[in-house]
Amino acid sequence: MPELTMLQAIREAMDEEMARDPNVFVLGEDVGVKGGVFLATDGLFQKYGAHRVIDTPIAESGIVGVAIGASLVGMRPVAEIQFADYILPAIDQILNEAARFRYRSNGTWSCPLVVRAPFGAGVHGGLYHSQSTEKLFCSTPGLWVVIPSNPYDAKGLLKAAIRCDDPVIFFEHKRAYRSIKGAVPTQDYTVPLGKADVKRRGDDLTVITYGLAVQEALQAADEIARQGVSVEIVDLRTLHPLDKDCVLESVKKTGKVLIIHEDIKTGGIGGEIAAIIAEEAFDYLDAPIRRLGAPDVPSVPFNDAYERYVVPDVARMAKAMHDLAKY
Amino acid sequence: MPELTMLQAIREAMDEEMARDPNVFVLGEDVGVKGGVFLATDGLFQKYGAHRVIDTPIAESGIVGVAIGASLVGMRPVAEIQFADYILPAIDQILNEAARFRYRSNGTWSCPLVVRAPFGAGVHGGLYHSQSTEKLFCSTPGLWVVIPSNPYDAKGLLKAAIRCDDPVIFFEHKRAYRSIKGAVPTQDYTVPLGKADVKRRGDDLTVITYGLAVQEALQAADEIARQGVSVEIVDLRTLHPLDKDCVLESVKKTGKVLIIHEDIKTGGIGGEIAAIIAEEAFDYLDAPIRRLGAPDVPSVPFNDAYERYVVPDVARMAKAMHDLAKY
Amino acid sequence: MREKIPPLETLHQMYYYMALSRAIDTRLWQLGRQGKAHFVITPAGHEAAQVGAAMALRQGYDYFVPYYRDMTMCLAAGMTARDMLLHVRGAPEDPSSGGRQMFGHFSRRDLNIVSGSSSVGSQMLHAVGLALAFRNRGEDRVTLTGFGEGATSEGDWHEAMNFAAIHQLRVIFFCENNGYAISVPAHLEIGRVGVADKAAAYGMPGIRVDGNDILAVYETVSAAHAQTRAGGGPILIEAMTYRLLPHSNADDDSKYRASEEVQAARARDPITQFSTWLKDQQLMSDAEQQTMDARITQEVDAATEYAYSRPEPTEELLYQHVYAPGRTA
Amino acid sequence: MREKIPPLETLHQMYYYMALSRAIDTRLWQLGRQGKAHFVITPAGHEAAQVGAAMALRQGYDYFVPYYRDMTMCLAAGMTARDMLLHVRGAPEDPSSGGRQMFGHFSRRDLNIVSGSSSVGSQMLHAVGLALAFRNRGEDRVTLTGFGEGATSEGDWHEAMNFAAIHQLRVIFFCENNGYAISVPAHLEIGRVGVADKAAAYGMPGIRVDGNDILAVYETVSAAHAQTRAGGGPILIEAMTYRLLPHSNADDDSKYRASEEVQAARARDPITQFSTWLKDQQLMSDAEQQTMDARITQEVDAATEYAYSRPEPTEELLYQHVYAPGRTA
Ligand SMILES: Cc1ncc(C[n+]2csc(CCOP(=O)(O)OP(=O)(O)O)c2C)c(N)n1
Ligand SMILES: Cc1ncc(C[n+]2csc(CCOP(=O)(O)OP(=O)(O)O)c2C)c(N)n1
Ligand SMILES: [Mg+2]
Ligand SMILES: [Mg+2]
Repeated sequence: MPELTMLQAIREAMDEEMARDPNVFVLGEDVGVKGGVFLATDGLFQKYGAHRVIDTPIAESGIVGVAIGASLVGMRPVAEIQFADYILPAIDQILNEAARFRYRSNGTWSCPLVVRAPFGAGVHGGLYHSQSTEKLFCSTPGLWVVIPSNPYDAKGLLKAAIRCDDPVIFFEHKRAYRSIKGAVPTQDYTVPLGKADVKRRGDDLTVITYGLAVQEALQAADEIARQGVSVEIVDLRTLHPLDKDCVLESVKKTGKVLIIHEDIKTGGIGGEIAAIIAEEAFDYLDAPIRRLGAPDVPSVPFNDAYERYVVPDVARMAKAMHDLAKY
Repeated sequence: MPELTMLQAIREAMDEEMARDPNVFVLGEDVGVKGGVFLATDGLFQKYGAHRVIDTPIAESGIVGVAIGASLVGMRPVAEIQFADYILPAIDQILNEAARFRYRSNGTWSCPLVVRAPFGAGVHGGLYHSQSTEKLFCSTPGLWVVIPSNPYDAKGLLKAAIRCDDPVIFFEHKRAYRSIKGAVPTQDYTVPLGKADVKRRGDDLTVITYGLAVQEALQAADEIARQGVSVEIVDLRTLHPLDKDCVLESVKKTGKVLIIHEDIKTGGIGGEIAAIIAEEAFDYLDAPIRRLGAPDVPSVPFNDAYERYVVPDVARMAKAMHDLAKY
Repeated sequence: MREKIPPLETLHQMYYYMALSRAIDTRLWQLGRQGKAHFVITPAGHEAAQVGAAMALRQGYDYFVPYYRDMTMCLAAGMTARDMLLHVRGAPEDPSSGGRQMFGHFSRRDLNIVSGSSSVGSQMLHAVGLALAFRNRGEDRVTLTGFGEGATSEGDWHEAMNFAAIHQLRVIFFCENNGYAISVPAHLEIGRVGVADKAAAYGMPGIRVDGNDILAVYETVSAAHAQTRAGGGPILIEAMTYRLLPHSNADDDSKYRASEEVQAARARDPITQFSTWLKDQQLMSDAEQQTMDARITQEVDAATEYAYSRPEPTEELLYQHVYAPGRTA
Repeated sequence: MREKIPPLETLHQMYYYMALSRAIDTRLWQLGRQGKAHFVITPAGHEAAQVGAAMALRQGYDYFVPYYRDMTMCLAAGMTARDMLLHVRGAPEDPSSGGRQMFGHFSRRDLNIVSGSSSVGSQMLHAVGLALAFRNRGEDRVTLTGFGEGATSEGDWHEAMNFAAIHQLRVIFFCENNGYAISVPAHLEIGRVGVADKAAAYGMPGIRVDGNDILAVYETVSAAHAQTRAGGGPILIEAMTYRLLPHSNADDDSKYRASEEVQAARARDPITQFSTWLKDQQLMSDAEQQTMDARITQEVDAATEYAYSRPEPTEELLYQHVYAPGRTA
């Protein structure tokens, strides 16, 4: 199996789906000739032409609204929002329109579309190119929210998202694009939406996380293993609707939970996960449910030092695991 | 003290603040001659004129964006969004702009503005006039989110919000507007933002809630009291930033927690509250943390029966209290 | 009125749809007053504009993306009195939404009528997206989207107009300008210019037409249809109209409209105007009108009876159609 | 160029601001290549437009709501080389943001320069809100907001234009049309019409001006300023310009712009054009230019040295200014 970066895996997923199904098309700002500001769509314009790789005006609500319209008659739009920070102007179209179309029409119309957006900090993007906005999409039934942690999952999940009959918000960690590599099959495959994945087996505590933080948590778990602490790592992959079964099963086994995300702690999706555990696995818990997230400041300030203060890193993860194991 | 409805209390707060401070002005759709679709601004146009009570175009982002601009130089805009369902087009201006203006300018600029919006179900408003959208605003530092449960609090909190130097999102339950009455002083007073309030003392379990649900929970608690269960009711009043101290103190006393909101359970702010408790008061808990919210369907369908199935009522609250007490 | 007059059958259909709409609307307000309909929103006054527009399209081939006031348009596009009464009742059988939406959210996929939300301005981008899909598939379908002049203030309108113009898509933007967004008069919502004038910002034709004159609307939309279908790009049409009743059954319009203004508009009621003209021109006899009116009464009565004898939704139904069947991809 | 020529001092100031901006920009790109500046975004090519606009306003009285490309405008409005170097460095002393924002988010309250986000199009409504505040207070301050042609595609632009027009506020909408939104060419972002033509949709004057011609811009904005100040309502100005360098230091413009196109634009560099003209007209001597250039070099060097010797922010600073001091109301 060839080794691909996240970015390559994501590009391949789009390329293969476009080749497979003429209804699939891509739209967004700079996705055409330039191939996207992160080059996720590089080469697609040249291969599929201006009707299937559409450079749009700077109008995020428009991008999603147009994608919705096209999806109603069976097209499969893959919309790119240039940064997850800029998905907010489109949130009305996503939450009020795409997510509710099936329900409000009693199953008559539906929106099989994907909205892709790079999220996350660590590339000196400052307050408006570093945000984790996934939480805003995890409270609206009808919507899928997916975040891959490695190239294999990225490709398989994106293909599944494109084939899904409901709207999927697909966040990609921008710092993972080139830094994370992995083996990816050349044959067609999908990774099912709605299924979390245990990325590491362990007995002493469960870490629940997603996205790039999975890779960092794996490193931290390896470090901690040397101190004799055995950590299980659950990669959510789909954040909404949550794979409760997988989460609860792991928690019931270990009795201790640490939820990690790069998003700020307060109001991040760690809250919902903790609540589910505190309600449905309470009797199995041997310790408080801990959360590690960014401090309560409005996104990630630009200066390197600020960025370091804010973004949870391997050392902080290892310490949190260690402290919880000791409880 | 005169008895006022919620609506009257809210109107009085605006009226008195406009009289007190020439920087206060009101803007929104139909707030002028008509006095708002719920009549919250009734009479203000006639009293303060077209410059201070501004009927705007249907442009929610515009309403908030203009309010932000005016607030930068010390005006105190009170913007009305006609329904909380329609706040979504304005969310970029609220989260990315208003909430971060102070932080991003290192304290140089700030946005002392209020955005009022009626929320909640029970008036046959269907999917788009029934939503509880408060959760979307409870994960962005820099923002205040306030929801009153009675006329006294409503007036005092709204006055405090108008005087606050940071942006406040102020949700008003539309079914409470005329159904909830209470004594309201004629002298000027404020209710501090950021402080929860224990609306009923009790020993067996703590109910944490806000808005109209406080009133219903009080009724349910009275019913349950006859069965010998003593319920403490914490009215959050400010949902963000949360008054952790008040919540934790009550939980540490009773050892059992039920969180109630009309918003859907999954992804509602109950998750964050449960997570805080599971992390910071774990050793005091005698039972799982329970949440009572709406089922995971996209908002509240129109038909009466659907509305009944969805919205938590006094009976369901009483049952949840009863079950938890028995645990 | 016009020199080129449509065939008799078309004229009678026009009358029928307008009168049917009015009869249903009258019934809805009655039900509202009786506490049997929670929410009523009216097309009264807009009937000529809506029927003129709808009948210019190819039914079952072109697409409709209406707004909440477009009941008459949807009737002319094939929906029935029964559909409307089931909708206002919120019955599970309601073809628009299965009782999930308030009245005014019309939808029937088999008639190419697309479901809308209550959010003003949100639907126009969907029309543009449909047109993009048809362009990509090489189909010459035309998509018409209806909206009030108030909706043009939303950012989404601008983004829809811009996108359609850039790609020269087959979209008819059909604005029903009744001079008010609930209580807010046009000069406070769209300024001193007309809606049609705004088309210039997109290099798009913008045409103003008397929305009380059904034949003028029919001609204008027919010409626009031919032009956009042939690849001439999107077109904005502004039909000047008036809402004869309050915004909805929750509104008191006496607070913001002088009764003389409303009376004057009633005197120009588009339905009376059209039927008077038909008779003046001997294109419809009293007997023909009576036959149609009687049929309408019968249809509305039957529809009411049917809709109001349907069962309530079960709790099970609440959970249907949140996700696609099977749920996972 | 023009017949009515501004006083010598003004002309020299114009040259100074443009040359200062170019020198800072050149330094920023150097720092970028050296790995000392994470993010660089350039005004190169826009200098004439920005200085012409800024100098037409009353400093310390009128308001500026710039966008990320408006460094030159902000210099002409009173910001310094040191401000810019502190900003690119992300130093806690950075007056724009205290090191919190990427370069391009200029702000100084004492100079009436308002902080912006990176979100394209979000700032124009703030300009309108400021103008509303001044209207309510009976002040004749004028607010100028800068933006690219790409920003006109956002719904917020439409809402800002509409609101300003309805209330006839004192706003100058100053568009710097450089033909691209990053890689997307104008015909795919704003269609076949110019930005100035879009003013008609709001009943607003829309004026196109050669953004390479500083005196033309100065005259146009001065006239607009007088007109809007006098109560003539908002005005849209479209300065035709060109970005001489890539969008930012993360961009490779060779993928979407022919090098001949860029070369041709460089041959029309607005700074060279202006200095050549000044000398041709004997309005600036070689010695005068050298003096200014030397002063600029010295300023930029000193600013760089200062900024790059500042300490890193402490963790404590991270928590400042989330809420107002004291936090509760
Ligand atoms: C996004 C949004 N904002 C506000 C409303 C409340 N609202 C419903 S109808 C309406 C007025 C619409 O006016 P117009 O577009 O002119 O259509 P008309 O009702 O006059 O036909 C308003 C403000 C809404 N439904 N959606
Ligand atoms: C809301 C939003 N969407 C997308 C972006 C990414 N982006 C940054 S600059 C830019 C192009 C802006 O073009 P234009 O307005 O013409 O200004 P120019 O850069 O050409 O001066 C884009 C798409 C953004 N910053 N904000
Ligand atoms: Mg209207
Ligand atoms: Mg540009």
